[in-house]
Amino acid sequence: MVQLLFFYFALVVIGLGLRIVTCKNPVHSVLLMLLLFFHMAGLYLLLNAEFLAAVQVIVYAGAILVLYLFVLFLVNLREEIKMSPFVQKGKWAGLVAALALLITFLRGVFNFTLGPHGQYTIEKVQQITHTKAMGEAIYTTYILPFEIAGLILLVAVIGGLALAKKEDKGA
Amino acid sequence: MELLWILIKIIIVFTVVMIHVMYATYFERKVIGHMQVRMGPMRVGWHGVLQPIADGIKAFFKEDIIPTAADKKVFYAAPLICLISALSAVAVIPFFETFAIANINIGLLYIFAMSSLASYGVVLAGWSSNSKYSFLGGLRSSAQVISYEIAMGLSLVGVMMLAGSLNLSDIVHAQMQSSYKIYLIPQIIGFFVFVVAMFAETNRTPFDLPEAESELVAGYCTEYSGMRFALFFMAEYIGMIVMSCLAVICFLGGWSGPFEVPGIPFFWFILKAYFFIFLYYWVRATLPRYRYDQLMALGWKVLIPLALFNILLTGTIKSLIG
Amino acid sequence: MVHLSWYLTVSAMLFCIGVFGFLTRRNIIMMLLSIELMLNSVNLNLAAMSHYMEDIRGQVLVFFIIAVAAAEAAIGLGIVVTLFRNYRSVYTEDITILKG
Amino acid sequence: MPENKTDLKETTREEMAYEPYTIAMGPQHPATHGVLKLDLELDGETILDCKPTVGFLHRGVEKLAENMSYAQTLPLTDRLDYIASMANNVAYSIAVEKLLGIEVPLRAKYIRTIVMEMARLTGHLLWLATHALDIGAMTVFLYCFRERENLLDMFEEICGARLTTSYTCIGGVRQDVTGHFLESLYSFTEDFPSKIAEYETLIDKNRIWLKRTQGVGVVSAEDAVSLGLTGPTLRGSGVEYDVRKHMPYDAYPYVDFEVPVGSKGDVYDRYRCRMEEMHQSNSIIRQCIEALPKGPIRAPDAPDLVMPYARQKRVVADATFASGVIKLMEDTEHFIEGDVYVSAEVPKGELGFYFVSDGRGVPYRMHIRSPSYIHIGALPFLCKGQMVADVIAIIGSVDVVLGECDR
Amino acid sequence: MKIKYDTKKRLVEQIFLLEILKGLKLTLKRLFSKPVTVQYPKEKKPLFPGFRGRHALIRDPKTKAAKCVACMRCATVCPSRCIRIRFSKDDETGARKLESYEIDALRCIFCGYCEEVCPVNAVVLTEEYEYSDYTRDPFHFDMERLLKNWDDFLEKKKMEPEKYLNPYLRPRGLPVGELPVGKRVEVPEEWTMEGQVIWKDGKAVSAKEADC
Amino acid sequence: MESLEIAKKIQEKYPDEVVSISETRGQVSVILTKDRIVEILRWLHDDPTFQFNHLADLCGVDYLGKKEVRFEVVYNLYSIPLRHSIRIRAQVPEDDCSIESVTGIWMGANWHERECYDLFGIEFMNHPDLRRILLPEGWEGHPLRKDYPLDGGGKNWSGYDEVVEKAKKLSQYDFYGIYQDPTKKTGLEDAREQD
Repeated sequence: MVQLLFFYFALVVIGLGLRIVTCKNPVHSVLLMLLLFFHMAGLYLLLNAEFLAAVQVIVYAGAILVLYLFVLFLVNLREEIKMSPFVQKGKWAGLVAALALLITFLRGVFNFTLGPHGQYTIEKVQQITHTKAMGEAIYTTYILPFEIAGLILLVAVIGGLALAKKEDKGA
Repeated sequence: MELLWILIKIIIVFTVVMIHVMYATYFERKVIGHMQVRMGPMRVGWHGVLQPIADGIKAFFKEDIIPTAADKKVFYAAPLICLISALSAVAVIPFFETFAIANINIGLLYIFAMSSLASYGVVLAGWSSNSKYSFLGGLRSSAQVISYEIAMGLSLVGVMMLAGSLNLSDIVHAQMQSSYKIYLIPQIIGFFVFVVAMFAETNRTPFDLPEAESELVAGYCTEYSGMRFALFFMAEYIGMIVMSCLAVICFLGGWSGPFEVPGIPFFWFILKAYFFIFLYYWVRATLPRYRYDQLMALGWKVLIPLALFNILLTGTIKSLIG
Repeated sequence: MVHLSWYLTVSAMLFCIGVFGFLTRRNIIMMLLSIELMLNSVNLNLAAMSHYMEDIRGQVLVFFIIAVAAAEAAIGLGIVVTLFRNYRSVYTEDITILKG
Repeated sequence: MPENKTDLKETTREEMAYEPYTIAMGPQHPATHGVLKLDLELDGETILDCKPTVGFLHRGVEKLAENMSYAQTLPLTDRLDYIASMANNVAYSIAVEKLLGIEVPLRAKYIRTIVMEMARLTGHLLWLATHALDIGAMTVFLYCFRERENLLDMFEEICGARLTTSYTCIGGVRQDVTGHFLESLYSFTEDFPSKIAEYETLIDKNRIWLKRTQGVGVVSAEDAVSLGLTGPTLRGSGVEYDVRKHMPYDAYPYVDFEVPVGSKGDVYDRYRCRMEEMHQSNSIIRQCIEALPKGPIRAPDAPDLVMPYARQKRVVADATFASGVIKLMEDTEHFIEGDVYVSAEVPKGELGFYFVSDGRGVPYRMHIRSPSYIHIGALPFLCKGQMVADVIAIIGSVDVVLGECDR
Repeated sequence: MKIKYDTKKRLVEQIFLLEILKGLKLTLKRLFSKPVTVQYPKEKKPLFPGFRGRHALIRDPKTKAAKCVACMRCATVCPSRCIRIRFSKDDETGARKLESYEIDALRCIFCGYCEEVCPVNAVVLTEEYEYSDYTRDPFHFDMERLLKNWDDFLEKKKMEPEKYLNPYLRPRGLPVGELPVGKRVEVPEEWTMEGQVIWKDGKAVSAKEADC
Repeated sequence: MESLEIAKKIQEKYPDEVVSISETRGQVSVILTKDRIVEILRWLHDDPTFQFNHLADLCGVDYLGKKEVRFEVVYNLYSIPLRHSIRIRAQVPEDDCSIESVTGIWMGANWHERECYDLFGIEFMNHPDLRRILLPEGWEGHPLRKDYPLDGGGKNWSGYDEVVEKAKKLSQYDFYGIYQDPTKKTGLEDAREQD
């Protein structure tokens, strides 16, 4: 059952990924991306990471992707559909590079050995709920990275504002 | 066996929700009608009680017009996204003690996730219709939903802090054990922010800018007709019901009440939810509509600071008392 | 039982798809979207590892990556909007200001 | 979607040139109050430019009038501002009376003032209704219609039609008022201030209403006069110009009323002006009813309805069917050569009629100075720099009727 | 008169949304008040006499034919030129005989001039307003149709033709002497110039009563 | 100030421009030649003794066969602060059918002049946007001229013909599939093919 689900999610994720990068219409790409994020969330659920699944949907699907849609609507899109979506020369080179990278990765994957086990066993996570487990880790061990992440977000907000702000005519 | 039970629950909830959606439209027209010293629907059946059925049949058999310049795939998908995301949020709502389709640990987050998805349907509907009015409506809606989602999420953080859980049933239980029995009293600021954000999330008056009929004709659903339009309509009403239920669960103590009503465990829940749905109609009959920039200003400059203040207050009090 | 390497394979393939997209698409927005794809594959990788190692650290990292991805999207798209405002284009071949 | 081959061709950069986002608001749009078309040029939601297009309802009333007798044109004035047709009737009649030099009996003057103010109430009620609906306050719409219906019923009682009244005639009114009419109107005026209070409860101090109206569509007093704005739209900017006070006609010299003026000239001021005007109209109606004198309702020298087209002998009593009194006379005192411009204060503003007569019973040229036409012409000035939602509020606040605009 | 208004809110009003609550109170109150609307096809508002509706030619009770004498005044005065009359002339007496009388109701603007100028009360606008149809033909009223309209109207009103007084057949408030003979029908006193109403002590009374 | 007094003053200052002064029922018109019309009107607008700040009305009149100069443009002026009025009538001959625009003095003259141009064909020079306004673009003739045929000259407006043509074309399609004629295409299919 779990295997079946995994294969379903995995295949759909790969298929959607391929379709996203080859899709002509960026809006369709974004839509497929949305679907992909759902399947990613499904994979997270298989990994017992329900909090991550929820965050994936809320943050990625609910916020980041909408931002993409927004920007896509801002730029002139109807014309884009009529053109080739790829750069004129580098299409095949890109494919070769990606394939080479894939082969390297796969070699690594099959030679991979797992490190020492930690303290959060599946039973424990299920018992205290994943949210709580994450929370405990974030707010104790990883409090500094958490603060830094917050700072990065703040910087991003300010930076985004500064970038997108229109110049005043007077200034 | 368990799967079968879940299936039965799904069917029951789906039917009940759909009937509620049908009659929510009817009661909206009746309530607003009487508030405006008129009668509302009167023709089909006694005082128009069969009106929703007639409307449904009409919408079903109406010609489905698709603009030639529309992006057809997206045009088809948009109302479905709206409806499905709204419907799936119903799944985690505990209507009474032991009854929820899925009693999951991250119920609250799940509802947020689903309600944030609804904006996709609206944005894509606006874009794919290839109509300028639809497009503006779609853009407005997405900006609005995203902004108010933050306010709504923050307003519920206080509840999460008090209850210590994201599970909706647990939140109700925690409320029953708290000193005031409901979180309305300790979380009055949060409740206020939540109610305002609730109106904005469901695109209802005074925040109905995406479909502001006097400005954008019908906003994102200008080009939709027949069944597809009805799907948007249904999604909107399901969204209203879900938000009302969420308000009941998080602030008004869910299914608990001053006394037990034997045989009807969901009596109090339904009663409180109906109050919120009535509030939707009541406000619609009373208030004018905000302007787009004012709406955003309200969300970012008033509601979010208020919600943050609420979190601070709750945290302080909680750490002081216990 | 789902083996760890299956997750890793999926993640690797997704990453390579992202690389391919990043290298070949003309549209800067699509390039950014490819980066999101790559980040997602990394997330999957981390979450899977963390799960199989019975540790929570990887998933905490995923959480941070999502936060950073949000920041990246905000900044990246802000740059795209500014570019579009100045050049009326979002295509890599049009934006050659560094080439002179 | 099958993709067409021709679509695949490479598009050059030039073809993708930037064009501003334009929206055609109208001619079929819920908030343009008729067949007005506004081409809006947008930057986001901010209006860069606004180009009104009118003429969809052009019926050539001016040309028609050149080929009809003065009396025959009167029903056409119903169709100008069809929301307050009584006011148009009165305005047309006083203009023709000025041209023909006819003095109207006092009772007719009072009756005309009553119906004119009733028309102002119907006009302002409909304006408030639609203005509030545009801004989203749906309930005010129906409350306003509740009162407007009462007024229309009274119109029906005195002239047999609710909208296309044609009540006045040249030299007076077509028939007398009844006691029932006076009583129902008087009791209406007693209730009406409480009804206004009811509308104000819903919107007047409402924060959303204030946000939507204050500081929106501001026009300074100088600009407003230069733009030719009249009526409450002008008075909202603080210019005290009211034809009823400046060039009094009918019974307005005999009644006591005030002209409310605003100060800032924004949508809210115009709204307040009209609300105050409703109170004033209400009081004028009461004064007129109380002071209604007895007497004839038509001037004795008023021209017959079947008026000759050329300067001819005027027939006072029909030669064939009257009791034998036959009065024929050469009509030179009425039909003179010359031109007059007479205006009246209708709900929308100053409705003027310019007549050129060549001495026949038919106007040589009639020009209608319709307030809505000028107000729509001022829309680009008002809308620039505002937002899409404000355009709706501004159109509502200048109060236009396209039947009057296009004539 | 400068309008004075105060839209600044005190802090209490600002926080507790007092003005919004007042509005909500009003709508809630209206929820329980009686609707003012009329359920149209089921109930109908009574019309005031003199409503300008469907056209009719009055059938003379004696001759059973139209009263029209073909004087052409209505056709002359009609602003939309929707009346067409044809008549023949008796060579000996010079009397006109009506051949046909047609009204194009789709052109008509219902100003009521025709009935006002008619010297013999022949043409009238009745209080009938529900006569819509799917085609144009039924709106081209010929003489038979117009006479039938009158019969229908009488049947609906259940009234003797003599008793029915359309105010436009005899405009209120005009001196009898100025009217043609055919219009000098008997009317309630309030409708005559002598009995015209004025306002006195909060009531509409006839001028005659007010004098004494 | 009395209208007649104002007219006299205009005549004093511009004796060559004033053709005549006429009075009807107490309303005074000053008939001018068109050459210095903007100058005179600006003087009337700006001068503190006149202050004609309200352009009540602007329209054209066609005196075909009645007067020597065929057209007149009529300005009805009113002073809101001083409460007096005057009517200025500028003569526009047929062979030189143009006059200076007054939009620089009163912004509201814009649409008045467009209407006058539309219905009389009088050109207003220096007008910011002189287009037809009440009639559609491409209308032939100027309807308020006295020589404009009342029946339209037996010719339809080209836009009307277009609409009729389109309706005829659409009527050959079987939109709703009610005729069940397999040889007939539906309008939608045809439209798609054309795209």
